Amino acid sequence: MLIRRNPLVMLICIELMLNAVNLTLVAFSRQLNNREGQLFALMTMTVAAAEAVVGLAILVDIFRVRDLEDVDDLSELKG
Amino acid sequence: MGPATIVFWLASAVALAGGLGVVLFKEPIRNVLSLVLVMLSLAVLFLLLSAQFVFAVQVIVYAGAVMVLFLFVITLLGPVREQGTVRLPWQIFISAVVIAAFAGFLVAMLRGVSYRTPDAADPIFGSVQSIGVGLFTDYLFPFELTSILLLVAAVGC
Amino acid sequence: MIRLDTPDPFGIYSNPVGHWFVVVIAMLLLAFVLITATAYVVFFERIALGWMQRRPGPNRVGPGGFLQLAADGVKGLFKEGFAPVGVDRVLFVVAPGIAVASVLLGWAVIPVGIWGSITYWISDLNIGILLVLAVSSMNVYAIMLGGWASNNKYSLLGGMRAAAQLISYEMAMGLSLVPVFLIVGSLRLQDIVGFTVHWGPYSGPIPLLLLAPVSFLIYLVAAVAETNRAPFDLPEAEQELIGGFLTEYSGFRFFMFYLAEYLGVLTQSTLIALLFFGGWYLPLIPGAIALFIKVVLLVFIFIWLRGTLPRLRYDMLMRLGWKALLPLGIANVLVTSILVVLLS
Amino acid sequence: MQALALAILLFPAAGGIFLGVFNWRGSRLLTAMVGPGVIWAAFVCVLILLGNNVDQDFTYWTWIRAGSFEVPFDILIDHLSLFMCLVITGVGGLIVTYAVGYMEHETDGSYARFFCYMDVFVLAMLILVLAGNTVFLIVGWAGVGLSSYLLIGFYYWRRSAVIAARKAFVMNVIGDIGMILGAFVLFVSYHQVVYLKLFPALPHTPDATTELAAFLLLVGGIAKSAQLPLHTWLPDAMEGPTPVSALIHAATMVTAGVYLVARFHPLYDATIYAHAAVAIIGAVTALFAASIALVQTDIKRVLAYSTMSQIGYMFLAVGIGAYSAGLFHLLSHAFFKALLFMAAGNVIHALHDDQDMRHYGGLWHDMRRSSVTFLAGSLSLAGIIPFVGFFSKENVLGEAFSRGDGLGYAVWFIGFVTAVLTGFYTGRMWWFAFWRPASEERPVAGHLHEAPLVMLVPVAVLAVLTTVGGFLQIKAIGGWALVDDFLKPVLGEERIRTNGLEYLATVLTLVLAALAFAAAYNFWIRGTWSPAGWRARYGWGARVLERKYYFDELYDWAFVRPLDRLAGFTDREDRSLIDTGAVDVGAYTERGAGALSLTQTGFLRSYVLVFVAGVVIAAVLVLWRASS
Repeated sequence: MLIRRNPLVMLICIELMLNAVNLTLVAFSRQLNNREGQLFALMTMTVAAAEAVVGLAILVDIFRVRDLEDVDDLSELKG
Repeated sequence: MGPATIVFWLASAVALAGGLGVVLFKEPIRNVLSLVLVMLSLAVLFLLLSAQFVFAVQVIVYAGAVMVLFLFVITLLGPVREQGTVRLPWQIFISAVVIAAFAGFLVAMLRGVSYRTPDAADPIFGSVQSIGVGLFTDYLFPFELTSILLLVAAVGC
Repeated sequence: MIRLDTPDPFGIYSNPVGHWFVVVIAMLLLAFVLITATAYVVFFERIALGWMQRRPGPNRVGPGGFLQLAADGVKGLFKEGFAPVGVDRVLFVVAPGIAVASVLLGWAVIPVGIWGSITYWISDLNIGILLVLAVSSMNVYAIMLGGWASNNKYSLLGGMRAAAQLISYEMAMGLSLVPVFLIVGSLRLQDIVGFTVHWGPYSGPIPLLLLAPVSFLIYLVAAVAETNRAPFDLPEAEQELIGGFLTEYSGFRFFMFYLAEYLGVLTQSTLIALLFFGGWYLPLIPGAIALFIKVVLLVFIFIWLRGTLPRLRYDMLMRLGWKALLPLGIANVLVTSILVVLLS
Repeated sequence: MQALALAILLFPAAGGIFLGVFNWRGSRLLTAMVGPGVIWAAFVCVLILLGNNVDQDFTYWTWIRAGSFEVPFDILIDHLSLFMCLVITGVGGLIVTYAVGYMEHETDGSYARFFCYMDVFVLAMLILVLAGNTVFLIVGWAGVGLSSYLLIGFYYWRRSAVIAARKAFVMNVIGDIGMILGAFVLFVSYHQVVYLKLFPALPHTPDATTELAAFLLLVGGIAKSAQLPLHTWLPDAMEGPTPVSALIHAATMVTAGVYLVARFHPLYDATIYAHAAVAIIGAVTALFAASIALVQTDIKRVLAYSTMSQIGYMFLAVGIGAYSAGLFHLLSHAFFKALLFMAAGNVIHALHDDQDMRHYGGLWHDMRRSSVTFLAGSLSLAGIIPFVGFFSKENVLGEAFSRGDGLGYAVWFIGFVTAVLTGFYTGRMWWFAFWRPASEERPVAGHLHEAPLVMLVPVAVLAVLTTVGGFLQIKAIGGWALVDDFLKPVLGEERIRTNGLEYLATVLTLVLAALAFAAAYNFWIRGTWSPAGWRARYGWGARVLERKYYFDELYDWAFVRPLDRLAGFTDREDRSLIDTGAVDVGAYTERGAGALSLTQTGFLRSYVLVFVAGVVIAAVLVLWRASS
């Protein structure tokens, strides 16, 4: 995410990170033998799904409005 | 080395390879497919961790729905290659330093950790019943919050 | 796992190597049976469509055209695997493989039944049905990647249609099964098949169709949409998209897609038979034959639909999924849960 | 029976929902059927319950549960609540039926809205009286306040109506707060909200807690019943349509305070000061309101002040422990005051909404039927035998007199003076508005149209009840006492008359009231005495009365002005002190932001980098702290 400039790929990277978190959550839940880890993994998935949907919707809208080459083009909001 | 161990090493290897693919491929569609690979191998790992329900949800929600959405958007938008001027020349170097620091931190943290084999899971562990009871009793409030979040996402788009 | 309830005479089963040997043999056997059966689903369809449309159907190769499928298979295998210019080679080749694999994987948890003393299934997960749903939803990757990799506008459109269609119907499909889970109280397919009631003098298994008729209807529609069959065959849509994602495929790869589609029909028929028709229970008839009869009848329903209904327009398809089936499914879940709570 | 008890509430609720939600633009006929119909249906339910002699606390389900605080949804059916339900649904039904004719000039939407509000009002009132616990009582109490607000402000395009509605609401909310605090005190002290469990838990000797609870509940009661000093909303509430005035003033809302004291009689019996306060407030209000009524010229305002005065009698009665006498007066007042309002409504309707008595006159000739019924109501209000008002008022005063202590004689004397004043202002209203020759200022020239049948029949029914209703309880002439007997299971035995002095007092009251009624004739018809002359001689008195003892001005001076000044002061200080500070803060922030904005490159990736670097630093710090 630090070096990729395609906004779509950045979203994908976020999903990857969330997955990594899920893996640790489930692994610790097994290690400690309690179910909370799995429950929170499920919640993470829910949040990730919502985040992906919203992010993609925003992305599609941006692409509709303008021809975007990379995420650095989106810097109008700078101070 | 039992079959479970073989499966574990295989799935971990595939997951790592997929992760690298996500970061390194240049075409977005390859990134997405690598991520699907990661997710599926993670699902296998979940199964090994006797988290059966999480496994099913991982496959259905992530691999089945979210990633299809990504694929859909990619096909909708067409190939977007990274090109154009580089505006942050120092970004890569600084990133490398930060990542190295983080990796060092991880190594430092994990050095002293001792591992143990977890207790045998009871048959109910990770099943739909156990998850359901947890969600609807102790964690009802976060559950409702996430459902509201989903509703907002569904209505807002 | 395969479980043999009879004693283990040669000690094969208790030996780890022998155990795996048996498992592999059984898996291969299952794959062989499935692929052969699929071939005869295709044959059955051609015959049935022939009857419905007042034409002979296959009748040249073999007695009554019985070997037509073998001939087709041989022909497909030996044709040149042609790929157009500019395709993404890797994805183009991988896509048909995903199609077949996604359908075959589902059989890991489908219990085919209790035949005499042998209880046969591969894996006895307590989330059984969810696995089938999960794996069969992988099918969309095959279609989307096939459409994307073909470097053809029609194929791409077909792939995108498939994605949208899948997401629309996946929801209704999952929701339609929730009442079944509520009634049975388990997600294991074995428990669902073996669900018994005690109504007055009657005590025994009951087809869940009687308890959850709305679920059955929704599931049937969603299953047809999930297998991309008429009237929901928009990803292919020969008349508008000249074959959709299949346009550029030929030879063995086309054959794989073809196999996947009919294997999907077989899978869904078996699932419906297990979920809603009591699986291998039928009075007076041995389990295997009972299941066989039910599956054949359900396969016939699939064929019948194809022979009868015209293809839906795309917006109608979407409206049906989101505005009819989904609310109906939610209402069904609500009503059923209220009834389950009230009657228990 | 359990379902039937609930049906009393469900009928008006269903009617309100139907009219409010579905029949908003629907058929006018349906509105006219449903609006009164549901109230009559509730009336029938009450009658059936009465016929089966039900006396039970029906608990339906647990409504609220929080720790030891548990509120059931229960309906208490006993003779007191049935009595109140009879009044509410019976008289209320007549009034709503009358409104079918009175509101005929409204547009369809307003028509349905009106009946929707009316049904909701009756529903809230029924909840109030049927409630089996204090929490549920508060629900009904607040519901009555809300629906009266809606009804007073029914003509929401009239500024004065909106102001009056707001005033009523604010006054009622003051009462509600007292009421809620009272319920809190009771719960905190006795850990009960259900009446039937609460009352046995109360102590029999007075203590500070019960006094406090009783006083707080009384605050609610006087606000709702328009007693001193929270009375100012009632005359203004005349801005609502006349059936609303009839409903609020006669049958229901204002009697809630009386019901409250009667319902909580075990509490009041256990107190000394709070109980006496009830009687004193009632007596003083009675005199106070009657004196203001002497000079009012708006017919509905005269009736409004007379209502306050009569409610004062009821408070007087329950304050001295004569609960069933108070409730009998409540019943009687429901009859004759609803009658007066509706007969007056006929007149107002015929005169195109003119309410000024100075523009009336000649009604005896033009509207004979309405006039006859109004006369019955007036005589009853003045306390002339044999109308119901005589028996009930005599009952109250008799109980006060026979109490035989200082408080009893004091309130009796005030009540006696009030009775004479009542006779006079009633006579003034009657002679001046109805008997006198037609005024030149009458807004409708020529012959007046008598009201339609749907308005006359309820009036006639009430006129009959007013005439013969007194025979329910003829203690004044030594006869039976049906109301006392009926309410005995709840309220206990009433005192028996002991000496002949009481009968003498009764006769004195009757004679003087009748003379006062007749004296009014001399003022306004024969002109033996001239009102103008008296006004010239006692101008200051008339002014005080016309300004209603300057209560509105007092409140204005005591509460509104200081608050206004405080608001003006804070406004000025806000501008000079805080605004300047805010502007300065803003300026500094702007400058600082200008400097900081250099870090806002707009590049998402650099933000991510900073974020990740921060995480790494934080993690390293945590690890370092943990290891050292």
